[in-house]
Amino acid sequence: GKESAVTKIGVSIPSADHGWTGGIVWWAEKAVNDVKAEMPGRFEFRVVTADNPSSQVRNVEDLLVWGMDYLVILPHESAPLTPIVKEVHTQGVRIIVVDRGLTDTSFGYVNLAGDNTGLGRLSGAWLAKTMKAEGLKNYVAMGGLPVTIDTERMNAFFAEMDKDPSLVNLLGKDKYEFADWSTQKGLSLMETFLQQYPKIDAVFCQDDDVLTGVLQAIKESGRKDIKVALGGAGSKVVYKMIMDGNPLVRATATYHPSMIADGIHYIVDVATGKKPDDFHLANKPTSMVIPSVMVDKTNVAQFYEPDSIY
Amino acid sequence: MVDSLEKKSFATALAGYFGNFKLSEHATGVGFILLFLLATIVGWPNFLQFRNLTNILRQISYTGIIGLGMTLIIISGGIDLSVGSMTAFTGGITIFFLNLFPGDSVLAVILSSMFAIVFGSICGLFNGLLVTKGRIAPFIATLGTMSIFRSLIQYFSGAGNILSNNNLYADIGSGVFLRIPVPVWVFIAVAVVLHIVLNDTRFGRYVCAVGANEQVARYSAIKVQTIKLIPYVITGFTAGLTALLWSSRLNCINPSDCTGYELDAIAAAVIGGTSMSGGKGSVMGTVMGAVMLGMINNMLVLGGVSSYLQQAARGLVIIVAVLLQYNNKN
Amino acid sequence: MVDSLEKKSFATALAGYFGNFKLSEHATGVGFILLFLLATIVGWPNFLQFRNLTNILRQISYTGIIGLGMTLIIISGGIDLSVGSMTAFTGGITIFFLNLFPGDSVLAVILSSMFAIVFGSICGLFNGLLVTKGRIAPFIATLGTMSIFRSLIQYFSGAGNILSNNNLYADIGSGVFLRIPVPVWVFIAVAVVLHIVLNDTRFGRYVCAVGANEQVARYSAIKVQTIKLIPYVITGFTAGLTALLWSSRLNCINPSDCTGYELDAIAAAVIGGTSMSGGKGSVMGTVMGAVMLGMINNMLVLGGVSSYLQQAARGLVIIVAVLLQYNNKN
Amino acid sequence: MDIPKPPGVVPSADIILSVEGITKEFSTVRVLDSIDLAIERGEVMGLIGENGAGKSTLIKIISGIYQPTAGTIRLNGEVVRIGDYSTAKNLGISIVPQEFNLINTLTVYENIFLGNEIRLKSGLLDKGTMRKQAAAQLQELRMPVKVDRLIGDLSVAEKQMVEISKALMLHARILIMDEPTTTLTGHELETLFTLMRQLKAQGVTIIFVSHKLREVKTICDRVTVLRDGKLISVDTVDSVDEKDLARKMIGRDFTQVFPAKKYRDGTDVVLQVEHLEVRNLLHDVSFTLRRGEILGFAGLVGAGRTELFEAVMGLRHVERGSIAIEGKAVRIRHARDAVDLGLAYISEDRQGKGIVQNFDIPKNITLISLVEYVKRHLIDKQAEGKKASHYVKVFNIVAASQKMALRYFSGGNQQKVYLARWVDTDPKILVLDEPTRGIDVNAKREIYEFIHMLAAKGISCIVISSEMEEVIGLCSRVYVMKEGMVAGCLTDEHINEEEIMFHATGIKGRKAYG
Ligand SMILES: Nc1ncnc2c1ncn2[C@@H]1O[C@H](COP(=O)(O)OP(=O)(O)OP(=O)(O)O)[C@@H](O)[C@H]1O
Ligand SMILES: Nc1ncnc2c1ncn2[C@@H]1O[C@H](COP(=O)(O)OP(=O)(O)OP(=O)(O)O)[C@@H](O)[C@H]1O
Ligand SMILES: [Mg+2]
Ligand SMILES: [Mg+2]
Repeated sequence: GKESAVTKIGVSIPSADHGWTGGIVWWAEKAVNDVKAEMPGRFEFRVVTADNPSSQVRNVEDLLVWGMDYLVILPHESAPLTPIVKEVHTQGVRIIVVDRGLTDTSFGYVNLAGDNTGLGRLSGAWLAKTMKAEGLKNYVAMGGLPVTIDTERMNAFFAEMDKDPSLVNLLGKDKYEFADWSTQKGLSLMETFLQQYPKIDAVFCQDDDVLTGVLQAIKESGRKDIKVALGGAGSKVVYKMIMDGNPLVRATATYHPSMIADGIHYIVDVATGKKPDDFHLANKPTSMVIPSVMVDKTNVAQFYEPDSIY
Repeated sequence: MVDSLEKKSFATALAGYFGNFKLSEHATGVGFILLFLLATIVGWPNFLQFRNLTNILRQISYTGIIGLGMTLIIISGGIDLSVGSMTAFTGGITIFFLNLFPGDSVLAVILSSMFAIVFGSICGLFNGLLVTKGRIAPFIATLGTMSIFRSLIQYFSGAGNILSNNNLYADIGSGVFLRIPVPVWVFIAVAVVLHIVLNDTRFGRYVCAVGANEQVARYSAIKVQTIKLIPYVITGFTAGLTALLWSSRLNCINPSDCTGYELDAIAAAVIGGTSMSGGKGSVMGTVMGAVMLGMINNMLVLGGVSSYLQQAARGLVIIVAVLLQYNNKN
Repeated sequence: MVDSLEKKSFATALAGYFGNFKLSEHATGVGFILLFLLATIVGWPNFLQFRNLTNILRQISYTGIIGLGMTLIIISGGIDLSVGSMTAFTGGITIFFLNLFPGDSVLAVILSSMFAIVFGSICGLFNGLLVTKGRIAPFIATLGTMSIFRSLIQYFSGAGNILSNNNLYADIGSGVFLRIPVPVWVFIAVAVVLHIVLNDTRFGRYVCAVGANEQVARYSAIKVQTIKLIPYVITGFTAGLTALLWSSRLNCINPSDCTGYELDAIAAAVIGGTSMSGGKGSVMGTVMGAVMLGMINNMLVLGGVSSYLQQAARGLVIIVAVLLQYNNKN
Repeated sequence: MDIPKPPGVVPSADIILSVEGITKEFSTVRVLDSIDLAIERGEVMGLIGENGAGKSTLIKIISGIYQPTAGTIRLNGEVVRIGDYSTAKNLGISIVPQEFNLINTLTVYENIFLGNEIRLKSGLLDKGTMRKQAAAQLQELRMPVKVDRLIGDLSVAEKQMVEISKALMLHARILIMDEPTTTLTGHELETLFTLMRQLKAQGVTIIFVSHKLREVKTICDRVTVLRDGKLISVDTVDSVDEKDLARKMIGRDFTQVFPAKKYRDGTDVVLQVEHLEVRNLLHDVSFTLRRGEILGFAGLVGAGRTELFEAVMGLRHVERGSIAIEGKAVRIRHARDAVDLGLAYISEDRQGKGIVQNFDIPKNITLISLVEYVKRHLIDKQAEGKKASHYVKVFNIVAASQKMALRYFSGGNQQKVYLARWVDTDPKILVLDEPTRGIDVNAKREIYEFIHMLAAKGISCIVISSEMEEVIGLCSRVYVMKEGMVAGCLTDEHINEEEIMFHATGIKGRKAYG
């Protein structure tokens, strides 16, 4: 890296447009504050948020001008950010890419990947098993927004569900509605589903924020036929429900926003020499997957953190 | 030839029944009825269920209430892009306020309800002052406050959920009265009040005059700036109401809630016949516009339209609905 | 007293230099200079680097180019909310088209570039026809097509990235000529052309006339519908250009790209002094408006504003910039 | 070509334009009833009739703005279909419309050439040539307006001249002028007439609409009278006098326009304005108004009379000066304050500052006095409607329905509605700025009588008028303004054209500020 008294670390993340990205912002700020408190004056940080891929490209360019030595980035989308990250790499900046990988894998960076397929697979496997065990048959599914990671999750989910032909997706094979990762959309979709289908046994809505809306719709309808509601990502609220033995909410597959903090701590370790920085010179990324974990009553205590905002 | 004559006499006969009924003056109503029929067919048999209809009404009541205020702003010649952020902001701050009181206090719920409305109105006032005193184009002023409100509530909440500690609060938003959800009652009440305000009060008349021709209004001794200011306050008031209804329904607010409300609110008004260039519009039209938007969404899900194409279908139906309206007018 | 007199005479002297220079007519310029100074201070020393300045220019060129077309639409009394979706749609379809050709063919790149522009123009034409032939309020028509374009490209791509197989294509968008990135050159070229179109052609004159008063324009034998149509086509053209520049820069398109472009494009125009009620505006103002938006963003990153409050700061700076402008006007 | 002979027309004449059986209905209301009219090449044809008689409608049909319900138009003997204004333009017809058709955000020369731009070989606009030609045209009309000024900043008279220049720029064969002279006086009128004569000499045919019968007598060759949408007569001007024309217009005998002056020598001052200053527009203006008096304000176009009363009404920023009403000093910061003090000001700019185009009659009339119609916070629409009917009767407002938006009303009827709005505020002091603009002779007399009636009730009226005879015939005292100052105050026998002109042009009276 460049020789300077303070090390400059740029953090580029999406802005808080739903609960999970809100968590990303919170964990990024938290990690930055922790590091600052631990090693005052050693690092200078810039945490910048972007509400779409193009403005994130902008932000990375600006960070480069600012003179960052390290970049931690959680890309909005992989492809649009790849060229600029590659350019940053040629300028000698060490890079950690969190969550989504890049489309170009011919240069050296650390990829701390979230496990989208894992989330879908674990959710599907758990739901299929649970439904079978309880003799349940009909389910409905919701996705997030039509973007790549959502498609990965849903495909993996249906791959598991389709293994058992006795389970019926009420919307039709592999079909789902987009809930936009928004509570309100989840609520109104669930209201419509409840209207449309007189008997629903289970709901998969892929996200714990959406789950809040789904549960509200079920509660207000007074219907008792729904036995399982499965979200995803692992929000504090849902952990609490699992701990408290909510009959509907019994599990969630993690995809936790704290991964951005992991990324920041990783780069700090690299900067302080605790971890090697030779990944930079490699001609392919060093990949580390943060595996998705199925959290249920048995292990929820390990994951629940009351101070977290997500 | 004969055909058209017959049609005419039939129309005349109908017109006789309805007194001075003119199709052209009820274009929105005609669009509404056609859409209702379409939704009934596409969503058969679920669409017509009482529960489904009240669901739709509740779903649209949040943006609908705001749309009512927005109608006044648009008639006065302005626009407010900040309503979504303002609602989330107000809702969040209201829950903070609510949580200042310990336990499940009724007083706290009452005070917080009032707080939400007042706080929303103040946000609206802020927009209004930027537009009137600051003389900033409404589009830009409220584009700015849209970012500001959103950003502030994210800052205060640390971008996380803001949970209420008061379980009674939830009774407001999820309440049902005479089988109709509370938000729907509020929507109806606000619509009736604002309909009267627009059509039967001095203020309403002045809003139309200012929107139609500011100069004429000024020369007619109307306090133009005040008249332009108040619709923003009213819209803030409606945003406060929505914030109250929405935050209390889930008993929490996420700072990213209510994004895109502005587009739905404006769309409802414009579909309902309010002209974007100001000077004319109707509150009841906005009610119909909002319900039409709700029906479209409901119909697409019930009809099982591919989820990728739902947006496209939605856009198409909006365009066709408005197209039908216009062609009725001519 | 003496002070103000001295100031006055200095101002007069300056005015002498600049001929008929009137501060009030250069409000946008003044806002621009103030913002530039602020950015220089906040972003010291990085802001003034050549690389940073060209970065800003490249960053804003995408929405800036569209903003230039949007300026014409707004002057003509319309609005186009669909430009972001249209850009993503055009970009995606262009890459599909590009991939029809095997290998790294130059011909393919040339044909695809033309395709992008033509395709964008056709999308714009579609909007224009809805507004002129369909007589749908521009806000609603383009709100509809916003959904439609976005939905279609999501459908065609299955919500995944659309990657180009042609490596030469990337040379367009990431190219640099005389140390200035290609998109910036395009931005400048389009700005100059549209500036001339607006100020020195009959069409430009008519656009202003139609936007100011449609009726008068009609009584002056102006083909109002045609004049209202063409700005949409031009904006489609600019969206096609941006689609070309953006998709070729990354050599791929994601169907969720370019969201929110409409707000940036409109904001650039309005900050640059174009009136939302139509009839007046300037292309060069939009250029300044776009650069101002870029500077604000850049300044916030370089200045290290809290990530929660960046949006608020952005909103605030926009408001203050416009406020300054207005107060200069009076 | 075999030209069927329109009734009442000399067949031998060289007919350039003829309309046959033109009928126009709006929804079910018949506005024009089979009009047959033939116009000769190179003549000036006057077109007169009461407000709402259908003059503008006929003209709009000829220039393609409206389509007739029935009937045909022949140009040089051939049937033409004039689908829109650009067709009319291509056929060599141009129009000076009754309501201004100018773009406020464009400059004078841009408006003059709107739709008719001159271009360079490159296709770009030739601004230099257009500026030059526009300036020349305005020069010919003796109107010293800079071609780069924005239309929005011009006074109505200046706008009128721009409007005329715009029509002249088309070098049309048929020039239609719908009440072009309502805002013009004295020498402007003279230059316009000179110009019209020149055009006529060049073979241009002119249709001229006016309510000023003397003008019609002066400039026209023949005159057509419309009443209630029907063609009443076509005469050569020599064969009729003003009285005949008035009788034909209103369908009964018509004697005298001005009611007898009733002088009052009340000393009771209701309004006193002293040393009023408005930047760049008014300098040290002082005047007094007595109870029940009809006070005139005369002056040339641009003398600042409009600005003076806009300032008094709180519509302009006053830098210095004092206003006292009934002896009490008052501060008027907003038009509302003025209204509350019993002031009323009827603007000369009906379109821009007067009526709300998409409001109906009741809404327009009660716009200022609305508070009177509020019962328990709600508007009593019945009372509104009743009051509107009252004014429709008093001012004889011609309209198919009270519920029709004002944009569909004839110009004169719009003016009457506007007048009614201010009368309804029950003012103590009524300022009328060009009150009879576009009003027919009969209605004019009614308005004058109305003003007298108000004065008799003790209401003080101020009449600003560019029509010399109006000021002379109506007022007991007349202030003459010149370049933002009061040049003098005339009383009794001094109120005559000569004295007014002397003061207005600076031959007599106070000349410069200082
Ligand atoms: N578009 C319209 N819709 C309905 N009625 C109309 C329309 N245009 C004109 N009228 C009616 O036609 C009648 C004739 O109007 P017109 O403007 O031709 O009168 P005019 O003779 O020019 O009167 P003035 O001297 O007041 O200008 C009026 O009663 C008017 O209300
Ligand atoms: N907003 C403005 N900016 C610049 N000049 C103006 C503005 N308004 C009016 N003027 C000018 O002020 C002068 C006075 O105009 P005004 O209309 O008051 O005169 P007037 O005595 O009422 O004449 P008339 O009514 O006969 O036209 C005119 O030259 C006019 O162009
Ligand atoms: Mg007329
Ligand atoms: Mg005047």
